[in-house]
Amino acid sequence: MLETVPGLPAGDATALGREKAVLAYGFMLRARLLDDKFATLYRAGKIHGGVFLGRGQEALSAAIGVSLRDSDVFAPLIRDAAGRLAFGEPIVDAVRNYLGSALGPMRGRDGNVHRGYPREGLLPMISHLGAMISVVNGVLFARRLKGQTGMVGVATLGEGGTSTGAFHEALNQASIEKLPLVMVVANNQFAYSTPNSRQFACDNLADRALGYGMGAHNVDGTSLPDCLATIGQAVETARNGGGPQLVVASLLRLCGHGEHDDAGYIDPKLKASPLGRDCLKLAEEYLLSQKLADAAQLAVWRSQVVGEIEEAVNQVQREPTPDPFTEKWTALSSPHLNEMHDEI
Amino acid sequence: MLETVPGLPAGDATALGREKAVLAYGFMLRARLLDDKFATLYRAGKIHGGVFLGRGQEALSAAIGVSLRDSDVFAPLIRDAAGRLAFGEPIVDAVRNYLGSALGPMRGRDGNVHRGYPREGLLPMISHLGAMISVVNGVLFARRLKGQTGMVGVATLGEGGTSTGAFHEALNQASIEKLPLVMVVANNQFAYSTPNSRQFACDNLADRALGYGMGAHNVDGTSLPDCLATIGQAVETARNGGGPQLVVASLLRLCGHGEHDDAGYIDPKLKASPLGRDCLKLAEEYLLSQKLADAAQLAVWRSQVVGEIEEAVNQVQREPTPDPFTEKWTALSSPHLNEMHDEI
Amino acid sequence: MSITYLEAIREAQARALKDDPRVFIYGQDVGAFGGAFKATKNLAKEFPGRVLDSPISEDAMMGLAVGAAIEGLRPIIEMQFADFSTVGFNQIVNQAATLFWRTNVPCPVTVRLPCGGTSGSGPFHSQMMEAIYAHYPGLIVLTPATVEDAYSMLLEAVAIDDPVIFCEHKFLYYHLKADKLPDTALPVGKARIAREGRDLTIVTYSAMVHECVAAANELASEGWQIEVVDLRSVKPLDTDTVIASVARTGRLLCVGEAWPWGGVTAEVIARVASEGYELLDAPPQRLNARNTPVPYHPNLWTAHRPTARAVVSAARKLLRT
Amino acid sequence: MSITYLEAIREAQARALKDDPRVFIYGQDVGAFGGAFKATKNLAKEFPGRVLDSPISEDAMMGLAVGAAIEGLRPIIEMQFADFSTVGFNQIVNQAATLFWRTNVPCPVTVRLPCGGTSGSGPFHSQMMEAIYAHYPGLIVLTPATVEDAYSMLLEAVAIDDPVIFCEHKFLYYHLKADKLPDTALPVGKARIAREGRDLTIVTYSAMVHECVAAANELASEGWQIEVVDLRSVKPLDTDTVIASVARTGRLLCVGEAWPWGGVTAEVIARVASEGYELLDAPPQRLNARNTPVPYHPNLWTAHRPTARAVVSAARKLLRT
Ligand SMILES: Cc1ncc(C[n+]2csc(CCOP(=O)(O)OP(=O)(O)O)c2C)c(N)n1
Ligand SMILES: Cc1ncc(C[n+]2csc(CCOP(=O)(O)OP(=O)(O)O)c2C)c(N)n1
Ligand SMILES: [Mg+2]
Ligand SMILES: [Mg+2]
Repeated sequence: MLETVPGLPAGDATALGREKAVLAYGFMLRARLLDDKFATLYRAGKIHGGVFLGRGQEALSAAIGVSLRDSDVFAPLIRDAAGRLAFGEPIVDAVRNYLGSALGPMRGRDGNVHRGYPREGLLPMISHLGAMISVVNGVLFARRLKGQTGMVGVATLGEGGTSTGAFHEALNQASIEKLPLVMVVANNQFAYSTPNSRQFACDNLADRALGYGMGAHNVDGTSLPDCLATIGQAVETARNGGGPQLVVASLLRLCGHGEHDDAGYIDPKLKASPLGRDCLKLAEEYLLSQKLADAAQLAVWRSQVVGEIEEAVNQVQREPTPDPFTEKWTALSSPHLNEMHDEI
Repeated sequence: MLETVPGLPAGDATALGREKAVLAYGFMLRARLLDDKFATLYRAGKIHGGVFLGRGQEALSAAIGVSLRDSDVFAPLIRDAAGRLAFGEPIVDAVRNYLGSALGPMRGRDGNVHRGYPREGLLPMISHLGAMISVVNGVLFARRLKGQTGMVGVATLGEGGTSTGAFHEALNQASIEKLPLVMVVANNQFAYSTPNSRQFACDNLADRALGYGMGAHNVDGTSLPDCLATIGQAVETARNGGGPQLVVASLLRLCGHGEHDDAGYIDPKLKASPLGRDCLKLAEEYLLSQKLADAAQLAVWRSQVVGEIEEAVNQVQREPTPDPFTEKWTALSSPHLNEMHDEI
Repeated sequence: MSITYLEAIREAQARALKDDPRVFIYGQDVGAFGGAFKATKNLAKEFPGRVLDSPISEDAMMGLAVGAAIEGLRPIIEMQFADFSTVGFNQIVNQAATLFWRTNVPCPVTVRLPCGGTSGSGPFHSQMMEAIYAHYPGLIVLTPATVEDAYSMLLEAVAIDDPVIFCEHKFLYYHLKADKLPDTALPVGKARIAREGRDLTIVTYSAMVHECVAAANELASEGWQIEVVDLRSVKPLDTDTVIASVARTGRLLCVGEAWPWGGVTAEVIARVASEGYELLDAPPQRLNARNTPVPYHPNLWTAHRPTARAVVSAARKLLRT
Repeated sequence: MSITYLEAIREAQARALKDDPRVFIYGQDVGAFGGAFKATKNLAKEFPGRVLDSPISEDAMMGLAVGAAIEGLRPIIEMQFADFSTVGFNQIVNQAATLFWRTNVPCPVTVRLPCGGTSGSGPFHSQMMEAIYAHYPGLIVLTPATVEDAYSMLLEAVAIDDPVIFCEHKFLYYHLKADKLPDTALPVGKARIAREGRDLTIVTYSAMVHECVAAANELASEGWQIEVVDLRSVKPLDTDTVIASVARTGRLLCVGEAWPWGGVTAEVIARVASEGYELLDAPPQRLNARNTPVPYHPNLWTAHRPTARAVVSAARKLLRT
């Protein structure tokens, strides 16, 4: 279900070597420009509710997406536009979910980052942090019970989400069942406004792996090649029966918690530190230095992606919004069990 | 609030050296014989509901109790009769709670191991495993806010309880707040019938300490001197500002989960292994070898404790049981906020 | 031969495992040990790899079940006691209950909750939780009162494509017996007339059905004919059967073992008041547990929950109105 | 000068912190940042060491609060959204709610739940949870509908010696304004007649009070005089005021933003049916949200919750009965 960008190499997650960096860069770029578009639409009052961006986290997220196969499982979170696209989400569905199109994956029932296709392995997050990890465990467990092999499941979380009981229970569960789970924690130094000093007190969150019997990995989340290498290795270890893996990436959120938040609480010194580097710029420098692209090529790709996004937005803006009169007001899949006496 | 046994040395938790072993042994002995009594009463149909014993865990539990001061906080669990007594619980209150005396600490509202005196720092457990740890945090946090210093809080849990989200959240919270919490995990190899292989997959539960930034301690839970040394050290480290500490003790439950359970699932080999040694016998051997007592002295103590327990049971059996007609059927402390329309 | 309520639950699970390879059971001590109450006795042996001990992680247990349901399996989760489901609450009400509505992918998870009081169990091993779960859209809440229903409704629960909260009552586990397992059954969503009568309708469910039938029998000796309606399922709730009964009797007493604020008794009375108001010859009445946690000591416990005696006295008062 | 509902909540906390050294606030982002909604703006600066950021650990947040309450402090816990309290559910209903009953030690914890829908918030940032908590003995559940009540009831919540679930409605945060903070207030447990009338009683609470008052105003133009009762506190629930109103009007409509099964509307109708049956001239009616999760898109959201328009039409129907 991978979508191609004209001019940008397309391929599946098994693509190897230098090609993979270009592939991942393409999804980073699309995610960044898509996020920019959502920010613009938000400021123009075109989006209901919040807008949550992944700026600064695209390298990590894209690395996840390109490391997975169609037959894998992915439970992304709010800053994973890049990973979703790389895993195969069509841009137009991201736009639909933000604009509340009736044709979107959630049909206007849920919005923004709450989207996915459970049966295709892209799990739609609920808001409660940590809650998706054990769901990934369940998918992996079920597939194993059905005799499937060779699959991997990735769940993502911010460092703030590691404080939830759900995180702990799920990692322990995956370890007991020796499930091929890769838990990727994006330590972006803040949970909304809360700094790490109020979120945990260990030196390195990856040290938690030891207490579960998981493999541990640290990575510089601003570096695309590092993310590709580390995530790739964690995914392959899990895929080959090495048991669950914990990856902790260090980076900085280059935006507010949501677009309503100016992130004034982030120390400018932190922004100026290596953590605050923009992974997209670094990835471009990498492509240039490796002669995987030249400046002209980058410009062409960028304008291609801009066009693609504009097209998606234009299309969605013509689509119908949900209609309360045709809406089936039931939460049950079994029609015969609906209450006879629903309200209104 | 320490209770003395005639003939057994009494003293507070600051008692040092060899004396402490004798002190702790006294509480182990009382706990064991009290447990035996509860088992007998249970088989005679004199106890409503379950009976949960601490056989095999008395050394660890007593070591906690004698390491604490009156001004400390203790949240014991189901196998902590020894620690409760050592912390100051009168034997008669333990009996009252099992027999449902109206004069017991819970007045027949709650029973068996669910007992305590929150204001005196002995917290009455709710059943949900892991839930008491953050309550200990709260007590310690509040005392610090009020300017109190030098106190320590101990929470206990079985290895099965470490799989709860509550355990994780509370340890992380204690670490962030640098609270003087000592978390004592009794790894008795089973959670009810569930063996460790289905409960966790790390080599050593104490390794979890690293992921919180806590101090880590392992101890042979069958050895009283080892428990005294390790618990003593963890408590003093926390008391002196060293932050929260995690102690993991290895031992075996020498009884069923409750008295209704014959524990047929425990491999005889495990019972015959060093884990399966009876800490009470080992403690007696230790006292003898250290010339802290001779055989005659042990026999005297034992008969003294038997007498004390018989007296408590006789007393409680004459006490009133709760009366539904005088019972105030409200869960609120604010009488003016009671619903006017309560049922029945 | 006779079979208990608990054995019926075991048999239903055995049959579900046998008939449908998508079924598996996950819960604390459900494996080799056969469960805290022995509701899964021998099942791990009979169905290798499909009856698994979980860690003490109610949140992750439920999450795993939802993931497996997405993959088309039909998990049965055993909570060791209903009371501990509070720790897995979020995954039940926000993950399982919303999945179909959000994604169009059904979530056929059955959550077995051993619930209700037995003397000596205390505040954390005795709770009724049907009202809590029934409030949430997306959940089915079943409350079987008989051996036959325990069996047939559990089988139906596993077959239903939505999450089912199966409230099995611990008080009935060992005492309630039937001669054999049923071949046919009322479908979920249909209430049952447990006892016919014409003077008063008592609507109830779960263990209270037996207290109410006992009360009705006692009142029969005074010449009153009491109809007892066993709801069987509290969500969906069979308002039609309730209203039809009230139409016959003109009087309604609603009895539940849960706490008084809200819950099944409020819902039933609200529905009858709205939809069958003119059928009532007297104000409808409720009898619930007392508004405190469930007490440990039998003296208090017996006074906390409604008993046949309390039902008799409430019914008598209502019959005289 | 004018003050919003949200500012009133901030001011009440400022005053509680100022007047009582035992008060502290604990919750995600409540410190330097002042909270996701700015309900604790500047409080960390004004009261150093007493307004603290918590980790994302709702269970441990609540546990810590109970421990502190045992020590005589009076914690205020801010849940970032009511919906996330499901993760701290066990500590609320089994730890905090049972403490006094079990031990005689009071548990003065206030849990602030920003609840209710605003358009675009979706199924996990919009829930009403008053019915869930009100079912449990040992909890007080408050649902202020006005700026004045937000202020005075929060102050009273902190002063109450029992755990209080303070349901503040997000829809009212910015829009609802008052000229000044009140000096006096009705006590918790007393309902308020928000609007007088003699033809029909509408009983409601929280944001729905405003929809119902708007509906009453619209119906006034048709000559109907509608009485609107604002419950203010749903547990304890002021049955006397409700019944006195029904005695005047003879007709009852109960409106809530929560899901239809159970909840406040069922409880109110059940009480009136039991205790004030003969006062009713027509069957009492309910209006609730629809029986699905709260939808994201405004088109659906507006149709999901009761609006003034829906209230008007339900009231009109009932007036004609
Ligand atoms: C259980 C739970 N509590 C609170 C929230 C509210 N919340 C949403 S995002 C967020 C901060 C998350 O921080 P982090 O996990 O570090 O992710 P980041 O936003 O930095 O990517 C909070 C507190 C939530 N979603 N779930
Ligand atoms: C949250 C929760 N889930 C389930 C239970 C039921 N339960 C009571 S004791 C127990 C086993 C505990 O094992 P462990 O923590 O190892 O303690 P041990 O009994 O071995 O001392 C279980 C599952 C519970 N009390 N709390
Ligand atoms: Mg973060
Ligand atoms: Mg154990």
